Amino acid sequence: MVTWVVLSGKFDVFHLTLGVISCAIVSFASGDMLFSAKNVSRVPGQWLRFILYVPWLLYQIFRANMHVMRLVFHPRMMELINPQMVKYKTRLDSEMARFIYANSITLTPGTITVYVSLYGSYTVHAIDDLSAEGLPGEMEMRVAAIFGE
Amino acid sequence: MDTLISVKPLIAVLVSLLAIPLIGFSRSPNVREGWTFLAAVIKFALVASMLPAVLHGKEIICQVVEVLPGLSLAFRVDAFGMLFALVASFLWIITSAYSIGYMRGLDEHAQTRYFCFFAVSLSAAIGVAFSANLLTMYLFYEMLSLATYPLVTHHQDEEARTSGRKYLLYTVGASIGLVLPAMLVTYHFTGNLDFSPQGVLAGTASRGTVALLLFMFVFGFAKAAVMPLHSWLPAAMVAPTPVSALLHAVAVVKVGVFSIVRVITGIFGTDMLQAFDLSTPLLFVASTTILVGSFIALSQDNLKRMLAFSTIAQLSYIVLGAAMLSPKGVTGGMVHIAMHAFGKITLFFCAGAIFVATGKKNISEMTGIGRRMPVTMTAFFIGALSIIGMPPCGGFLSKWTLVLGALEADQIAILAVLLFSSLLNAAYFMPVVYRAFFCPPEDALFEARVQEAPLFCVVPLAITAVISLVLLVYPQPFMQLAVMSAAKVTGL
Amino acid sequence: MSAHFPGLVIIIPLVAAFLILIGALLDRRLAFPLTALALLGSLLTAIGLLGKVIQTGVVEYHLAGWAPPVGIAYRVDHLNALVLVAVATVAFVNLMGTRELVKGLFEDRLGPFYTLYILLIAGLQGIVVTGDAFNLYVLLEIAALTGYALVGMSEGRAPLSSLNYIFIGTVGASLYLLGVGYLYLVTGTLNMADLAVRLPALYPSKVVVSAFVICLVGLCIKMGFFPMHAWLPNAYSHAPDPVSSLVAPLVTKVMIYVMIRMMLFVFTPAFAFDQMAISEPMVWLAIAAIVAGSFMALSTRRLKRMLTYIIVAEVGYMVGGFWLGNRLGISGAILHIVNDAIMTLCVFLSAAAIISKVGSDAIDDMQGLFKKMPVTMGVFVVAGLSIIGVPPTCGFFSKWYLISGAVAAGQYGFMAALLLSSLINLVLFFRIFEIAYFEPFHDHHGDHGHFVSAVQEAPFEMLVTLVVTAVLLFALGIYAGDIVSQIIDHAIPVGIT
Amino acid sequence: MESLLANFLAKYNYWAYIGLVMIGMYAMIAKRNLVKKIIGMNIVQTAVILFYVSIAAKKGKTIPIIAHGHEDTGHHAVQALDYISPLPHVLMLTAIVVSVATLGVALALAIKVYRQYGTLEEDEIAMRIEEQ
Amino acid sequence: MGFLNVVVIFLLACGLFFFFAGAVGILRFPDFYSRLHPAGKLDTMGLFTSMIAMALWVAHEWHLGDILTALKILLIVAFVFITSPTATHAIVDAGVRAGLLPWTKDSSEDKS
Amino acid sequence: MRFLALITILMVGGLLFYGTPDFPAWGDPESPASLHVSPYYIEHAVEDTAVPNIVTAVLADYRGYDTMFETAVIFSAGIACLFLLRIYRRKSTTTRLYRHNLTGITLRIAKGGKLPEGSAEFERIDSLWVPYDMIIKVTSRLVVPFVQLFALYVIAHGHHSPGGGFQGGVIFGAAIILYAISNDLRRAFRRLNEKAALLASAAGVLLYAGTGLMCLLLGGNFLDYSKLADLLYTDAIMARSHGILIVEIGVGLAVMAVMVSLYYNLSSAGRHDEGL
Amino acid sequence: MIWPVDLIIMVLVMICGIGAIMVRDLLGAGILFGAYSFMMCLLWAIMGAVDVAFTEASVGAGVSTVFLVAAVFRTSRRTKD
Amino acid sequence: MQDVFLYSSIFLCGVMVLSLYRAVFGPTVLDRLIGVNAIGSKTTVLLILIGLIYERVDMFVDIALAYATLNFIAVLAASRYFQKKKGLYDEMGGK
Repeated sequence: MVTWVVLSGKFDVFHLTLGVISCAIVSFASGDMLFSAKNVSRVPGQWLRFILYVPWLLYQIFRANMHVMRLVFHPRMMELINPQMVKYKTRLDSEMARFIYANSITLTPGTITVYVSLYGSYTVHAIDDLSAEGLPGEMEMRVAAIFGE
Repeated sequence: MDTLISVKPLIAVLVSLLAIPLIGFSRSPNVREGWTFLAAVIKFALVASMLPAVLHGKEIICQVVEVLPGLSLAFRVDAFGMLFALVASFLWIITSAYSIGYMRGLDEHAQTRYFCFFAVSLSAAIGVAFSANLLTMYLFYEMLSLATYPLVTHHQDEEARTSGRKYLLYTVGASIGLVLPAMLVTYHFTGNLDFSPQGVLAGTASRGTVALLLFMFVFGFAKAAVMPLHSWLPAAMVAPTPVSALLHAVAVVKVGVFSIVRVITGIFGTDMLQAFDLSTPLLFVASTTILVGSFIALSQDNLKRMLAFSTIAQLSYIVLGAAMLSPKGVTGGMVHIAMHAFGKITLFFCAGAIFVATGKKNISEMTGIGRRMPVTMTAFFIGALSIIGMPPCGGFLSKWTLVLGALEADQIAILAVLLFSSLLNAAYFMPVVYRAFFCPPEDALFEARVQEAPLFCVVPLAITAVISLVLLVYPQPFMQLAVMSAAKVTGL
Repeated sequence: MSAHFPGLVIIIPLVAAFLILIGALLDRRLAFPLTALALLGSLLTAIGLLGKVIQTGVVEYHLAGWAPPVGIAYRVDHLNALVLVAVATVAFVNLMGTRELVKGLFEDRLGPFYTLYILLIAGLQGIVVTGDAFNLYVLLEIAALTGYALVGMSEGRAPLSSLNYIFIGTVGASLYLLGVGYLYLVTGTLNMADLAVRLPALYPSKVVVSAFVICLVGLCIKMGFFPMHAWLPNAYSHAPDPVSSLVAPLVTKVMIYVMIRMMLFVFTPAFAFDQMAISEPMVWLAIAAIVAGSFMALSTRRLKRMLTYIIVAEVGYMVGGFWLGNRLGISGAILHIVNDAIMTLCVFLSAAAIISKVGSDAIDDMQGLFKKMPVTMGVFVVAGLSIIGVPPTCGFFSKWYLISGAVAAGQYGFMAALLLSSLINLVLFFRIFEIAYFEPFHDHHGDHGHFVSAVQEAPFEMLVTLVVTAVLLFALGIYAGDIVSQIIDHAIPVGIT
Repeated sequence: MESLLANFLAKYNYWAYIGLVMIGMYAMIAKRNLVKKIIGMNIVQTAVILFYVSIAAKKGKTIPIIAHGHEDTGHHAVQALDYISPLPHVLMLTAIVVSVATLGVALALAIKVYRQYGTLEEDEIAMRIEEQ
Repeated sequence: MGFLNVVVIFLLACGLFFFFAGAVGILRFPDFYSRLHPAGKLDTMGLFTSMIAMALWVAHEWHLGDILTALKILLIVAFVFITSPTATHAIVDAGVRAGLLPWTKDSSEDKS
Repeated sequence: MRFLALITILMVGGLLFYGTPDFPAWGDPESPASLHVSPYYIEHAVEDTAVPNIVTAVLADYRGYDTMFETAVIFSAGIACLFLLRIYRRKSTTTRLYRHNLTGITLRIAKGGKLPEGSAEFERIDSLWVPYDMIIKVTSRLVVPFVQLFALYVIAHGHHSPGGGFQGGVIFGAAIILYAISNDLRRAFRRLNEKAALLASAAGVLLYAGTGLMCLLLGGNFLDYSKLADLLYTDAIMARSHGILIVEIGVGLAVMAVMVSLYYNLSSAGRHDEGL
Repeated sequence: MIWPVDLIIMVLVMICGIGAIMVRDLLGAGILFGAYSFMMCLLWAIMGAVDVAFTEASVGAGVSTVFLVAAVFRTSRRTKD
Repeated sequence: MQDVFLYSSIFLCGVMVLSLYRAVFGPTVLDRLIGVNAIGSKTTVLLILIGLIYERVDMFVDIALAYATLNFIAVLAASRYFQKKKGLYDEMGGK
């Protein structure tokens, strides 16, 4: 609903009614996707913690970008980089947590999640040694913290 | 000139068409042939019922529907058309009878189809006879071509196929390729296509155009078998004999020449042709056809082929007559339609009767046949005399008129052609008669049982032969009609 | 209600299309009656419209209530009322005739089939009535799309030909759209009547000239005119039979109608005939089309393929007749649109009947058919005669006008081409008749190994429709004079002599 | 020369669309792969759309949605010259829809062809047809 | 508003620079996997910064409508933050499935 | 072939080139195209229909008839695709593949066979092997509802901002396609099966045409929405505006359904079992 | 009406178009065609045709690319030219 | 400020050219995919920039959002291809 208002930018009755109807349609059609029934109760807390996580993530992303940018403009780039695949296991459990973690990895320094197996083993492609070393790292903890795991 | 408005011509045309479903759905052959007869008789009666009016100089008009601006599907019965219709419808009766004998005698297949298309052809022939304008005539002309196709190819074998092909290609091809454009050009010049006694084209086109048109019309009506376009006719002799008889002695070829004469008189007008001096080439073509056709006939062994070439030659007499542009000539040509029809149909009937009785087709195999089939061969003799133009028969009359016409038109060459061709006619007919009657039969040629053909075959040919004879002394309706129309078209 | 006829004639089939789909989802058997009902309604409306036009002249209909240059308007005059009736008739007759065939071919997809069928008709009828150049494009596309789908729905080479049809058809439509765009660029309007008013001032402009050429080329591609005809034989001959008997009579004819409409009522005759001076080359192209179509038809031994080549030639007739630029020629072209639609319908329907029974469309496989299917073959003969142009049938009369037009315009080449093609048609059809007539019937058909001893007459309803079309051929022929004087004469602008 | 250049610059949109039409047509004629042809077809269609949109364009004018933003003080008279002409846009919406519809049908047919012949190359299909 | 202008321009420039770097990276990196790094990260970042800049610019007058527009821009950013890594992941996963070998120093030395 | 192509395109290019010099300069506000009809639209759209987005107003009202056929075009494309490709035969594969989500073991089960115990942890997969990709699935779970909402917004706000039924419908359809891509076709069928899609597409266009018919029944011309005023309890102008909205909804519904149906058919080549 | 951008995008469009028909791989062609549509969308946005741009963004860039990929998936990627 | 946006967009276009190089000449299909994806994200920004230039951003935001969505879907579909059909070169005879 909030999203609707943001999108619409109109506050007369007519459009709000339309908005309500639309939201009803969407939640009827695909509400089950957004909220899996299991853990509705814990959602608000998670959201809060997630918002706190975001600035840190942004910082990480910024660092990552600086890092990659250095590589990009480095005249002897070929010597610096050393692409490799790293595999390791996480202890994250829920799908959402794994998802956020995976995406965060992709966004952060020199690493891309290649594959997340069924039982939480991550395959990550790292651009150079530095990125590869720092992998399981701090991020996992923080993501775990969000979901209270 | 009085005109009468009546639907009789239309009915006369349609009656045989209407009979088709009856014929087609008849269960037993007898019923079928009964319908055929009935239709034929009604048709003849209708045609004949219009005769008195026509003889009184009236015209009967029936306009059906206007299909193009200034052009309608219309019928008009005048003397010339009457003449032709009379011949055709009368002969249909006789031929029907003959067909029954012939077809049953040979146990032909698909007789229902045969009778159906026969009826259609007759409708078309009468339609041509009564048509009031070129368009209507063209319509029925095409209809006739197509309706006779199944008749020509009745045997459905390879030979029939090739000759059917040839037949269609010549007749329809020429009519589409030559008549249609000629008709259109005429229409373009005149704005209508009605036949009128003095022609409609006069004063609208230049000499070259007229010559071209004339050429297109004369050759376009390929049914008339004018020389370069004649070869379909012998080929079409593969048809059953009644077909050859009626259609190739009467309906089809006569429709061709009828159309030519109609066009020459009704569209071009004799005056104009005279003025442009276009009759000479026409005469030349016709004479050539006569002579060449006769010469070829001389060399034929197959009886029907010989008759076919004879027909080619004889048809050109009619064209010749019309092309002389003199009253007598035209009259002679017109009368020749009737005379030749009776004569030639007799000959064809005889050929068919011989075939039914003996299975022979070639002249060389007919030695002594006259003794076995006296009636048939006597009729053949009469028919031959008529064609040659010997006195006791009607043919003499028409040929005589033609000769008079030639004299009238000061065409000595034509006279020579006429006489010479008569000689040729005699030269190819007489041996047949001679061989039939005077040569002793070779036993090997015939089985002992050979007798006259079935009654249904013999009676018609006897009738026609008798009529051929009678026509000399009493040529009345035909002669009078011909004279009337000739007078009208030549303006004398 | 009659005020809404121009709208209804399209809306009935259109709405019915969706109802048919829904109905077919419920019960497959509903599809056919619904379609028949809708097409019947459309046909009646079309006839009513024609009557109205004859009585009162041009009928205008403003969709959404906006007057023409702003909104879209339908403008029904004599020309399109006539073509409309022809389209509706063909559609309805074909629908009735092919029920069994369709059932056999598309048993599991009757709903979609009839939906597409009726959408195609709606599109074509829309093309005919619309008075808006762009609306025409949309309708063109709807007709084309459904046509592609219907044509492609068959095994064998059909999908490939249909794909080629899509390519070429799309190029044609795009070119047409471009032409309209050019016109819009210089006039600012899309309404045909408005365009006709605003264009004359702009005739010297090169834009108009190129718009003219582009439109013409696009339409020529769509109608399968001679150098651009390559798609047509493939698409039509490989299409399923009930479809080719629908598409072949209608699509090219409607395109020719569009050409006539564009040339006469958007670019006025003064521009099209006088200023552009392309009459001569167009007529020569038409001659080439006629000759080429006829000879290609001679060279094939397959029935449907032969018929499609004949269509190529017939397109040449109509285009050539139109570009003769005189009254007779144009009347002939318009008359031939109607006649050829019925003729082609008749001939394709009987071909469909034959093929469905014989199981092959090779001409050589048609031995003995006169015996086995007398009625069908009879109708086929009538249709053939009409195509050849034998008098009482309608084909003769349009040919008559065309040739008269050619004579009047002094285009003797065109006349010769017409006659030549008539002769070739004669040969073509009699070749078939000969085989069907002379050769004895075989139980086995050549190498197909298809056991067809059960060859017999087509289903009853098909026979009825066949006979009806055959009768129509005669009726059209006999009333050709009336049609011309009552309708076509009013359809042609007065300026043309 | 000068004017030619000026002319060129004033109408480069039109040149571009001509170029695209040519590219698309080339693909449709010269390429033997069916999907390539389909792409070429779509390029032609987009080129036409480009042409129409170019017609509508007006230099320095705003988009055809009437501004009723925050600072509006009631309805002020709408000046036609201030807005880009909307009509071609409407037409082109339709044209885009048509092109996607055509694309869908064409692809469906291509799949059908592939199902039949196992290839999308025209010459290979021709070979398959020959073989049959 | 001079200050805001400067901030916006600065952010925009940063964003553009990120984009530029991303593009160069895509061009320069030796293999598919390493190319994904700049593509996935630098583009996202560039988008982020420039969007922020534009959102700021749009919202500088504090009208409700403008703020909503700015929020919408941020919504795009959020959306991209969800989808971009996913897209990157999808591509890289596709690469692995397709059997594309990652470039390593060793392999390049072998070749050269 | 190539040579021919070159010649053809040169001819076409030359043809197009020929007219171009007489074009008004690009972007010229004074070009005739901008002076005749379109000013009317610009100046009267708001007063006539109360729709500020002129394009929408023209699209759905002034030239609403075009749009109806545009919808019909897309509808017929959907039907055409279905008609061409759909294979109604039962699938011939006798085995089904299942994957155990925890171990990644793939089971092949013959037709009629049963799953082992604890089948909740098994997931049916396509015969072409698909990796287990949690990331994409989660993303789609997050994104799909959002996109759908966005699509509805686009439809509803076609009056004020760019967009409208068509775009919204496509986006909605794209959302479902996204779902189908990230999961598999069977799951998408559970959301929107084939028949429902067909029904929706027909219903959508019918909504459009039905609105037009309603206007006709109420005494106006076809599609003349102002006649709906009584039905909607508004004046004629707002009735036009609302009429446009109704129509847009119809378009959106139809387009959505058709897009989805097209995707189903194309990606599974008509078999409707396994997709992309 | 930003003509320099317009010009550049126009060039890009051309490149994309040529690329899409030149690539010897149908999937690549499909992807490039998607890029082509992106560019087109941009072009129209530049010319002020927002609705058209919107439609093209949703149809050309999104759905038709998906369709192309789906079709290529169901057929073959191979192409000789 | 308009100028700034204008030059930014020109610059962005320039950057797109670079990405396009990868898209057109990328050795493998996936490289093209990367290129196109990169172009997509730049285009999103560019759309909003255009909106700023027109001073009608609110109109362009929707487009940008739709654009981002559909770009994502397209990329996903294309990469899905590889997940289903293993092997990059399996059908590309010779290469």
